[in-house]
Amino acid sequence: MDFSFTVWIPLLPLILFVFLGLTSGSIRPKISGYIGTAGMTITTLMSYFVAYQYFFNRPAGSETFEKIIAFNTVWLNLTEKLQINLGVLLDPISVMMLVVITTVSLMVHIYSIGYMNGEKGYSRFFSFLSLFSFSMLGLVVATNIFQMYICWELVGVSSYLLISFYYERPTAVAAGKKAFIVTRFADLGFLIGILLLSFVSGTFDFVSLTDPQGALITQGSSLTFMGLSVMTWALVLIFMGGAGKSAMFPLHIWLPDAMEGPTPVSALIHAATMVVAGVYLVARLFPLYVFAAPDALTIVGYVGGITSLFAAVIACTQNDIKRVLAFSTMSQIGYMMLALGVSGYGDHHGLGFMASMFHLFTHAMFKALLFLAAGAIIHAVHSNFMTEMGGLRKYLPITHITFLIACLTIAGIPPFSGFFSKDEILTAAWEHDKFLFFIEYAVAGLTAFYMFRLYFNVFWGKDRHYHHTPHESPLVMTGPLMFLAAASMFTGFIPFSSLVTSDSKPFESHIEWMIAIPSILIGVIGILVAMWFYKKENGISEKMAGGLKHLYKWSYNKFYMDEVYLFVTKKIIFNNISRPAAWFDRHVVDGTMNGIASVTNRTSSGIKGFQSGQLQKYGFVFVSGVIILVFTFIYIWFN
Amino acid sequence: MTAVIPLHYFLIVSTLMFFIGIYGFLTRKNLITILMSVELILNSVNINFVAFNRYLFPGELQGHFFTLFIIAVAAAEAAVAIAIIISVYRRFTNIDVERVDTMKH
Amino acid sequence: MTISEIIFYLFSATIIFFSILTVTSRRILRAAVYLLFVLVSTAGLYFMLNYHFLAAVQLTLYAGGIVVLIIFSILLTSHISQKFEPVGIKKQIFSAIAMAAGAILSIMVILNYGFNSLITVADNPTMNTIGYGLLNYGKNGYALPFEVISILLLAAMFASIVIAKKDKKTN
Amino acid sequence: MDFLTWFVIVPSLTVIGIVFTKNMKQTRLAAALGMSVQLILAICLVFMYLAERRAGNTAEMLFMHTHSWFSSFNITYSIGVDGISVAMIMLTAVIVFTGIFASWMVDFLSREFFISLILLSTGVFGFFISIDLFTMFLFYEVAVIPMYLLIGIWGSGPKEYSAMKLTIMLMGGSALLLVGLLGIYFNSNAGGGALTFNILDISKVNIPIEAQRFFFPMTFIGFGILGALFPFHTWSPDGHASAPTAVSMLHAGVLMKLGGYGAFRVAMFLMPEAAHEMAWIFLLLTGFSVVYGAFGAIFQKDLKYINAYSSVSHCGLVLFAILMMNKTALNGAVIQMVSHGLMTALFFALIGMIYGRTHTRMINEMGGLMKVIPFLGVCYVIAGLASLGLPGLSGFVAEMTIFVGAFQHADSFHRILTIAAASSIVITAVYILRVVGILLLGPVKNDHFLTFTDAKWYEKVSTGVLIATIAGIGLAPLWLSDMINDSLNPVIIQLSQVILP
Repeated sequence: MDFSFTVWIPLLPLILFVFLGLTSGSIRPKISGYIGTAGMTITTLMSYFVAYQYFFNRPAGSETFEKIIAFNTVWLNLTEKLQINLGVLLDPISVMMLVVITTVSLMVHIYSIGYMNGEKGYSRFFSFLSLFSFSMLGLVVATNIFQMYICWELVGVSSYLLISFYYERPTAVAAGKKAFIVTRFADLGFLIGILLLSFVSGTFDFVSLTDPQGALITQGSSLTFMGLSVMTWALVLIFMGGAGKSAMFPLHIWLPDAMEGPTPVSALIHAATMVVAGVYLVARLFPLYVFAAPDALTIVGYVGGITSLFAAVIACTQNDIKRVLAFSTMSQIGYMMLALGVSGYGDHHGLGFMASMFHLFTHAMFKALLFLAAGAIIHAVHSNFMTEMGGLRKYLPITHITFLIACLTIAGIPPFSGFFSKDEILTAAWEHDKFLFFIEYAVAGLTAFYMFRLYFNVFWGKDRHYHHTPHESPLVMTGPLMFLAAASMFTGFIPFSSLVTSDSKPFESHIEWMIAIPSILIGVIGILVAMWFYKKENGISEKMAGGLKHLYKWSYNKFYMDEVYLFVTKKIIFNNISRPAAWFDRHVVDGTMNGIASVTNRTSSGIKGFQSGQLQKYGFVFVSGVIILVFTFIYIWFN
Repeated sequence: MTAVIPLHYFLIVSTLMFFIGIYGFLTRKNLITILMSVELILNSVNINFVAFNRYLFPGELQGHFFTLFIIAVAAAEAAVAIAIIISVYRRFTNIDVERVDTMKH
Repeated sequence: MTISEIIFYLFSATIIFFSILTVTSRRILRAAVYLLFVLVSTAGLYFMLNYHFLAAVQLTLYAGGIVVLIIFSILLTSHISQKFEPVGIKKQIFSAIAMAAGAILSIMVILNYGFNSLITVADNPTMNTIGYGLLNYGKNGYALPFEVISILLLAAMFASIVIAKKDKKTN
Repeated sequence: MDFLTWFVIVPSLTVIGIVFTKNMKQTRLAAALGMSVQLILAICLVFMYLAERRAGNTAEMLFMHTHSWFSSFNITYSIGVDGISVAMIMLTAVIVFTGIFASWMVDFLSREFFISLILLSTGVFGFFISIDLFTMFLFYEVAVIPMYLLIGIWGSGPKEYSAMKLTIMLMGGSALLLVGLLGIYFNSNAGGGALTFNILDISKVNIPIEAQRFFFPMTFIGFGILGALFPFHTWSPDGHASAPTAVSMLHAGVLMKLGGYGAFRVAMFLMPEAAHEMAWIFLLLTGFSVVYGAFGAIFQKDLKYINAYSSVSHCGLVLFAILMMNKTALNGAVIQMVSHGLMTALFFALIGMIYGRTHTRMINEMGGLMKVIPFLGVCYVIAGLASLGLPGLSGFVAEMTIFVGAFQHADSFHRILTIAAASSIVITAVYILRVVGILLLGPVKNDHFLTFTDAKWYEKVSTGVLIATIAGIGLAPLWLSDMINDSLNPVIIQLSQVILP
């Protein structure tokens, strides 16, 4: 099977971006929306075709899913060995990601036609969406780590552009800036990691980097730095990049703010696709992590675990529905990281890897659904705050049902997809690290609680009086909701273990009921507590908040992480480094230069004294000079 | 009749006159007195020429003629200098060298 | 001490004494008169050296011409009784030191050299000799300098007229 | 007439042509015409060069031509180009061309303005084609002098001060440089031949190490002052802030590149032993200035100052990469020169256009400009993104080549410095986004801004050409990189022949 046409999967959105960007303003906004969506549809269909061909139409007799380089071209030669290629690498995870990205992207495109209707910058929005789709698709099909870095940066920029989409709102501008700078900081780690890795290995290429029999893995790295091998350092730094993009603690602060962007953007970028890039990165380099730097992998697991708990606690107290979802996203990505952290390589050892990818897949569907539904709610109510909502189930029936499905999915209730993927993660965690396992149980309960807190607050509770009666969104918006709801319900039955595995070889996996049943119970308890608290307006929640006053306050303020960062950046870096640097330059460096100049000036004005223009002074100097010279010549020189 | 006076007596007189002239040249402020100092200097040189001619090359007249010419040049110089001084005086209403400094700026 | 020696010392003393007075006097007209004495004494020295023509020229041109010119210009530019403001003492001292040093240096050189100061012939060049010398263009002839001087004098005459002429525009 | 000399003749003819123009319209038309011809020449040169290389011509310099013009000192007018000079000539042609359009509306003494501007570019072109040290220095001076007039007469703010400061510091650099060049000249007979100024001939000679120790720092600092080497960079903020738009463009875009180019072509190429010995001092200085310039930029309030400090940071990276002395880093240095030239020119062009409308450069007096002048706003964002190293634009290619190249160095001192220098990409992002956020985004700060008109056609030409070039290099860097790579071999051989103690 010739896959070389796959190069058009990322290229088509790029062409759309350029086209929409250049024609923005000269064609009717509506048309540009349709063009963008049509292009995305073609891309999606191509991705589905590739996935079908790759997974279900593989050459007879082959046990494993081979890595296929469908396309590769030299972009830049760096050294004799190192070169940056642009190409398309197809293997199970990249093909899976193609499906995820194109699906969600298409749904968001369709949804946006309705949601963004009448907004200023409609065509700009679609061109940015295309730019993002291009970069994200380019990222997942990257054949080498540098291509990934390139797309990684592009993804960051499109995220920036889309967060600051409402550029006249100062909060949106600040949020975009924050997102970009925080991820940029993380990317610095990524870059240094790449430099280290390429220095040790002499290649950027994924195929040779992740070859389990490759020289790099079998020999390991003998170089060490501060007690850890250079490989460990490199991989930890690369993970730092991933953690930034995936909003892992403590680089998560940008994600809640990023909700300033339009809601479809949050669904696409900050829920389903871009934020899982970090997970994808670790998965992409997984053999390296497992064999060359198990310490790094442990770090990955623990960072994931801590983040998932941390974010879940915060999510319980937030009132902005998009922020609740944002923290929920963090928590779920923490899950995926954790799953990678507790995974081994090959067969059943690679369960965590498979589970992580599985969860990535299902999470993309249900989280996109949650965001799009939240968008529909905001669209109807014109507010982000759940305190201003209630009783919406009567007005928004379709949104209500789809939202409920998504909540059940994320809470891990069978037979929805979230149950299956989460169960695999728990199983993997149980087999590797009991501590993380129990954290995950706690997080599962919290997840169910905060999601249903949201659900009951919005759709049940007190019926409020709205300025104008909320009404259900048009079909272009509800359609994607229904599609994604269906996906959330049924994708759990996809036999992931025979498709996407750590060593590309299928293996058998089944549900561990001993682990699943308690997890279901915890989920149900969470739901029931939320129901008890929030279904009717009864003040229990306020009492609870009063009882746990400090915890509540800390959680409500997101554990003051923003303030810590603000302190570090504003007080320390801005005031104590940058201001002195500017001062130093103005006064010391420039002052020295000016000082030299003024010394010269003074010297010259001293010399100028001789040059008074007064003949008599000249005469005096001349005559005395002659006398001294004559004296010197006659009595000193010749004697 | 002059044989009894050695050459260097003349030279010493002319030297002293020369340096007195220079002293005047350096210290006086009035343009006319500076001009007078210059005349002194010229005179001292003349004495030298004449004395050398008489003592060392009595058969020839180079020093003599040189002195003659110097006197002529001095006359021309004095005429021009005084013309300049007068025009300066008209322009600045004084002839103090330290105050005539328009060219400096 | 012969009479010529006495005369010589007299002239020398006059020259040096009045020179000093010329450059230090604070009354300009007096300074000019002192200068006249110096120039006349110099002419006396020329007489002593038997250059009578030169002495005559010195007397007529210098003492008669230039000094008168100077006095005229003094009368044109200053009041007769005008006294100069005293010169800066620093300037005087420094100049005096430098000049004294210079004079001493020169005199030492002169004394150390030991000139051969024997005079055998002490004849006075006649006007004839001088006239031939000035118009002769062969050996020992000074026709060219003579012509040059003539032109110079002419030029100086023009120049002084042009320079000293009143500028019509400014007035 | 050989081909390269046209690069000097065309601007000279343009200058002569401008002298005979009667009014501003004719003047700028003549200038635009001349520089278009120059741009076409430059494009032709690129293709001719590539064709020649493809045909298998492996000479060190192509299109060589030598004409002796001062034979008693063996000074010749020797010209020739390799891939690096071709890249620089292309850069210069683009920037001068766009600079003409950016100063389309100069109405005060416009004839004299364009004459000085083009005279300056003549010097730059001459510098890049010369391979004779003396001729090179001559053209260098030709380029520096008009700068004084351009800033002093057409500048803004404390222009006399800035012009004086800039000229004096650059002249100080030239003085050092002259000593350095003469030092090289008087040691160029070490191999037994005659004294020569020709770079290619000198490169075959081993200048005695004692002489190198003395003359290398002189030459390097002499060129480094022009390349904003810390701590000799302070002319740059003041000079740029006071200079008129096109001059800032040309100065930051091209003239500062003379420094990098010269440091590379003369100091490193001719005195490799001393370069190896002393690299660490300059590495520390440049590595420091990369980070320091970026930090300095965060705190500035004047758009031009921000950009000037950013130039300090980026040009520091050029010298930093040159001192790494391996092929990849050197390649990156050249690409960075091209890239920085283009994007800083774009920045200054845009700042000039914005200033022309708002009459202020203080960022806190502006805000929300994206709404009123979207074209310029978008261009500014693109310039900013290029500056912070967004893939697809030229800055990324340059920075990554430098970092990867520098990191391949075997010595861990160099690698740690590389990491430190790499951290500037974060700081760059901070100040760029800060400016973009305050200047362009947010609500419109002043109702007066609503009366602004968006870019005129000549402004669009100016920015459009620059953006197209930036994106062109960013999207397809391979041809540029390969073109430079081939030409680096002599330098690499020269540097690797050094026997390290």
